[in-house]
Amino acid sequence: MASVAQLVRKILFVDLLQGLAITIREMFTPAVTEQYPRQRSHVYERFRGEPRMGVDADGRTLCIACNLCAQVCPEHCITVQREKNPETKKFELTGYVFDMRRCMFCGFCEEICPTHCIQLTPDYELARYDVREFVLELPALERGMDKTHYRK
Amino acid sequence: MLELFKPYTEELVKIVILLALVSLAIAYLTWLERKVIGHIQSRLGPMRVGWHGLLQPIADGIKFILKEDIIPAKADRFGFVLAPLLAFIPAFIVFALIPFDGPQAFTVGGQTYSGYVADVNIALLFVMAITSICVLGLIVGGWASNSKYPLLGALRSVAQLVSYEIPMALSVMGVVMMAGSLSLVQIVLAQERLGWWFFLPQLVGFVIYFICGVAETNRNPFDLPEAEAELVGGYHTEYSGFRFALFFLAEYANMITISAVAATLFLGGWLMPFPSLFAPYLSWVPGIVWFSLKVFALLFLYLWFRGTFPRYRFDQLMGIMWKILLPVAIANILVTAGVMLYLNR
Amino acid sequence: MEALIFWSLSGLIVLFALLVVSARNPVHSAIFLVGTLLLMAGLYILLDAEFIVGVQVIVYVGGITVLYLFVISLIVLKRIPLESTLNRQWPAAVIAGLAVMVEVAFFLLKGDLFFQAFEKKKMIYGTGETAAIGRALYGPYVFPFEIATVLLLLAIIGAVLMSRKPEREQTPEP
Amino acid sequence: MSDTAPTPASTAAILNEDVMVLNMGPQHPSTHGVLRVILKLDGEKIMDLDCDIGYLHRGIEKIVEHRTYTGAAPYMDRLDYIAAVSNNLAYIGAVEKLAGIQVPPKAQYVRVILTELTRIASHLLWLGTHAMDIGALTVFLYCFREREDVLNILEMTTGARLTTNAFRVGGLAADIPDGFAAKTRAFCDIIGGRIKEYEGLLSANRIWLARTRGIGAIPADDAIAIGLSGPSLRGSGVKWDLRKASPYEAYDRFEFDIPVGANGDTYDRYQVRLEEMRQSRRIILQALDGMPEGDFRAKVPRVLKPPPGEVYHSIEAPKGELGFYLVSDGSANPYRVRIKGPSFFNLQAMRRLCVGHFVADVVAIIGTLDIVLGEIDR
Repeated sequence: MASVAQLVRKILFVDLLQGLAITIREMFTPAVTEQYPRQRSHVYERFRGEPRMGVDADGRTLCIACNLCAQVCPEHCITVQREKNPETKKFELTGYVFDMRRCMFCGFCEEICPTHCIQLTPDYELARYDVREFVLELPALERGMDKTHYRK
Repeated sequence: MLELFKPYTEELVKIVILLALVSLAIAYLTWLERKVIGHIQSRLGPMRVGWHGLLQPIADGIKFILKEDIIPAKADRFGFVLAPLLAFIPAFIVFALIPFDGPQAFTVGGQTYSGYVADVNIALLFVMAITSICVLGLIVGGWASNSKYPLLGALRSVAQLVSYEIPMALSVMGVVMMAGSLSLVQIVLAQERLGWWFFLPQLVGFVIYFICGVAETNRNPFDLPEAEAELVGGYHTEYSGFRFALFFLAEYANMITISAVAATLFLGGWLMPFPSLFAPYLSWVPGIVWFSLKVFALLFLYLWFRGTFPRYRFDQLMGIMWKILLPVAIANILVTAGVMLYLNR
Repeated sequence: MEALIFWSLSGLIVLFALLVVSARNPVHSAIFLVGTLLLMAGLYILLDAEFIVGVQVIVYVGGITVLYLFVISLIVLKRIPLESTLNRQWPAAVIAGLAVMVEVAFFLLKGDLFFQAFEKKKMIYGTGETAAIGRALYGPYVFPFEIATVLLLLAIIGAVLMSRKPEREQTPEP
Repeated sequence: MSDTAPTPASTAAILNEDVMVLNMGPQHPSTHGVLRVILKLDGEKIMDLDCDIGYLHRGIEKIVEHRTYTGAAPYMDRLDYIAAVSNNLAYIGAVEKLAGIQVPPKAQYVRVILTELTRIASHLLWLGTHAMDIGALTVFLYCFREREDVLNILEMTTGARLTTNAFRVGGLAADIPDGFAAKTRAFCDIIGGRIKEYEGLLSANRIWLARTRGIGAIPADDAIAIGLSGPSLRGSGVKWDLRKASPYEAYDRFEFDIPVGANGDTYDRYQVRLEEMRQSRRIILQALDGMPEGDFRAKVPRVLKPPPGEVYHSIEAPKGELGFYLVSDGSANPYRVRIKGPSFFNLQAMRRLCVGHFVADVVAIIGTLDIVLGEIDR
C-alpha cells in the first residue's frame, strides 16, 4: 500500500513540487544582498582591519618604543626604530614601519601593546594600486591611509 | 530583381519586425532569468545598469561584440566559425512558422494582416525539422574546439537532443490527431472550435512535451551538455566573445520556440482563456498579448526549474527518456486514438 | 522566379556534392553533406512536397548526418590520419557514378509513364499531401511498409548485439 | 595513492582499451580548490583515477618551527580555512596539553560554542558546494546566507570572519562581547527551519536521490581501513566521534547524539552532516544556558616555553579527526609540528569510491568527502 502511495506521489511529481513551492516562497521574501558601494555592511568594533597608531590629546604618539609588538608579530612586519635617551634612560621612538604586505591581521600586536597605541581598526577598504603604499610609516599610521571610499 | 520580391512584401516586413522583436525578447529573457533566479536565491540580480538592471542585456551585448575574437590555435577554423551559425540560424527560422496571432490580427490601411509570417500545412513537422538542425551546431562546435571537455559536452548533447526528439515528436501526435492538421494555425483554430484547449485532454502529452523541451534546450535539470560542475562549460567551453553569444542566443531562442510551440499546441495560442467569462470585458486585448502571456508563463517555469532542481546524470537522463517518456508517449497516442475512434463511431 | 530558384539550388547542390567528396577532413565532408541535403529539401519545396521536406530535414539532417558527425568525431578522437579521397577504389566509383547517370538519363527521357502513374495515385488518395501519404502507407502499401519496419527493427537489434562489449571482468572491488 | 591499487588485469585493460585520459583540475569548478584528478575514462565510465595534490603546499609545518608557540596559531587558521576555529582549537589544545595549562571553564564553553558554530558553517558550505556540483544552484546561496550569520558572530567575537585567530593559549583573546548570546540564540532559532528548507529542496527530490543513492558507497570495514574519519566515516555506520570517544574542552558536559548512516553512500553522508548541524545547534544552546562566570583566560607566561616532550592532541573537526603532534625541546619554538588533517585521509578514498562510476559522479564524490585543499597540501 505504501509503495502504491509512493508511486502515485512520484507520478504526480510531489517531491518536485515540494521543492518548487520552497523556491517560489523564497522568491517573495526580501533579498539579503548588500549593494556594496551604496550600502556598507555593518562592521563590528573588534574587526581587525587597517592598522593605526594612537596619539594623545596633544598629538604626541602613545608609543613608548617598548618593541613588544615587533617581537610578537609572527610575520615580523613591524620595525620599531628607537634610541635610548641618555638622560632619562628610556627608549624614544624615532620611527615606526608597519609592512602591511605581510600582515595577516592576527591582532597580536594590538593585544600586547601596553598603551593601546597600535590598533587594528575596522576599516576594511584597503585595496591600493601600488604595493609600495602598503609599507606604512609613523605619519601614515597616525593619519590613516589615503582612503579610497568607493561610491556609486 | 526587386520586382521578384514584390509579392512577398508583407512577409518581408513581418520578418524584419519579427527579427527585431525576437532579438529583444531573447535579450530580456536573459535579464528575466537573472532576476528571477536572483530573487529565488534571495539575491537581487542585476541592479547597476539602468533601473533594476534593465539595460543589462544591452550592456552585455556590447561587451560580447567588443570582446576579442579568440580562435584556439589547434581548433578547426572552418568548423569553429561555422558552428555558432549552425546553432543560431535555425533557432531564428522557426519563428516564421509560429502564429503569434490569428488570421485577422491587424488592420492597417483597411487591409487585414495575419499574425504570422507563413501558415505552412506541415508547420509542426517543419518546426521539429528545423530545431533538429541546431544539434549540428553543437556537435561541430564541440568537435572543432579540439578540446576534451567540449567534445564530451558535444557528444552528450547530441545523444541527448537526438533521443529526446523522439518522445517530443510523439507527444504532440495526440494534438495533431485531435486537430487533424499539422498546421499550427489550424491547430489553434481547432482548439477554438473545440471550446477548450488541448492541454486538458492531452495533459500527458503536454507534460511529456515540456519535459522533452527542457531537455532539448539543455536546461536544468537536463543541462548535462553544459554541466559546469563536470564539464566546465560543455560544447562552448572554448568559445568567447560574439561566437559564444550566438550559442547563448540560440539556446534562449530555442527556449522561446519550445514555449511558443507548447503555447500554440496545448494552451490555445492566441486564444483568450475562459471566453465565456472574459469575452465581454477583455475582447479588446489583442491575441498576441494572450500568446505572450502564455509563452511567458512557460518560460517562467523554465527559470523556476533552474532555480530549484539538481541535475540528472547522463545515463539516468537517457534512462528516463527510453524507459518512461517514450512508452508513455506511445501509450498516449494509442489512448487518444482509441478514444477518438470511440467518440467518432 | 521558380526557374531561377531551381537553377541556383541545383547549381549549389552540385557544388556542395563536389565539396563533400573532395574535402579531406571527414567532418567538413559531413558539414557539406548537410548543405547538400538542405538544398535538396529546397527542391522538394519547389515540388510542393512539403511533407517530404520535413522528413528529409528531420531524418537526413537531424538524424543521419548527426550520427555521421557523432561517429566521425569519435574516430578523429583517435587521431586517424586524414586520407586523400582519391584512393584505389576510384575506378569502381567511376563505374557506379556512370551507372547512376545512365539511370537518371533514362528517367529524364522515358520516365513520363512513371510520373503519370504517380499523378493518378495522387488523385486517388486525395490532395492533402500528408494525409495522402498516410492513406497510401496504411492502405495498399501497408504490407511493404510493415516489412520495412520489421527490417529496421532487426537492424536495430543486430546493431545492439554487435556493439555490445564482450562481458569483461568487472573492475575488481577492493 | 592508496592501498586499493587495481589488479594487473584491470591495469592491462586500461592500457589496451580506448581510454581517454582527462585532467580534471587543478583549475576546475568542482574540485574544490586546486586538486587535480587524473581520470582514465572509457566513455564516461571511470576506469581508474589518481589524485595529484600539492598545488597549495605552503610548508606550514616547517614555517611554524620558526614561530613561537603562541605566534604559530594564526597559521593553523590557514589549514582548513573553512573551519578556522576548529584548527585553532586543535592546535591551542595541543599546546595547552604540552605546557600543562588549565583553561577556565568559561573559556571552554565559549570555545565549544564557537567550534560548533564553525561546524555548522563548514557543513553549510559543504552542503552548498555539494548541491551546486550536482546542479542545485539555489541551495548554495541559501547556505551562504546562513553561513553569513555565523561569520557575523565570529567577526563580532573574534574580529575576523575567515581566519579568525579565535583562541589564545590559556583561553580566549577577549571576553565575549555584549549581545553574543542573543545573536547566537537568534541564529539557533532560524537554523533549524533553514535546514528543513534544504531538506525540502533535496532530501526527497528524485533527482537528488538518483544522484546520491548508491553513489560512492563504502562499507564500514573499508572506511576504517582507508582511514576515513568524521562524517565520511559515520556515513558508513561507524559510531566514532572524538567528542564522545575522548572528550576535550567541555564536551563531556553536553548531551548530543552521533548520527550514523547505514550504506555509506553519498546520500547517507549527506544525511549525517545535516543531522550533525542539528546536534551542533543542540550543543550551542546547552552551552549558552550553562555558561559559567569567571575568567576567560588562564595565567600564561608571556614567552611560553613548554617542558621538553611530545604530545598528540586531536579533536573532531567538521571534516574528521584533526590532530596535532608537537615536539618540544624546551625552547620557545616548537621543535616539530605534524598535522594530521582529515581531508588528506578522506581523499585517499577517492579511487575506492569512484572507480566504476561516471564522470558526473566524481564531482558528487569529491563533494561528499568534503575536502579542503589547504589542509591536504598544508
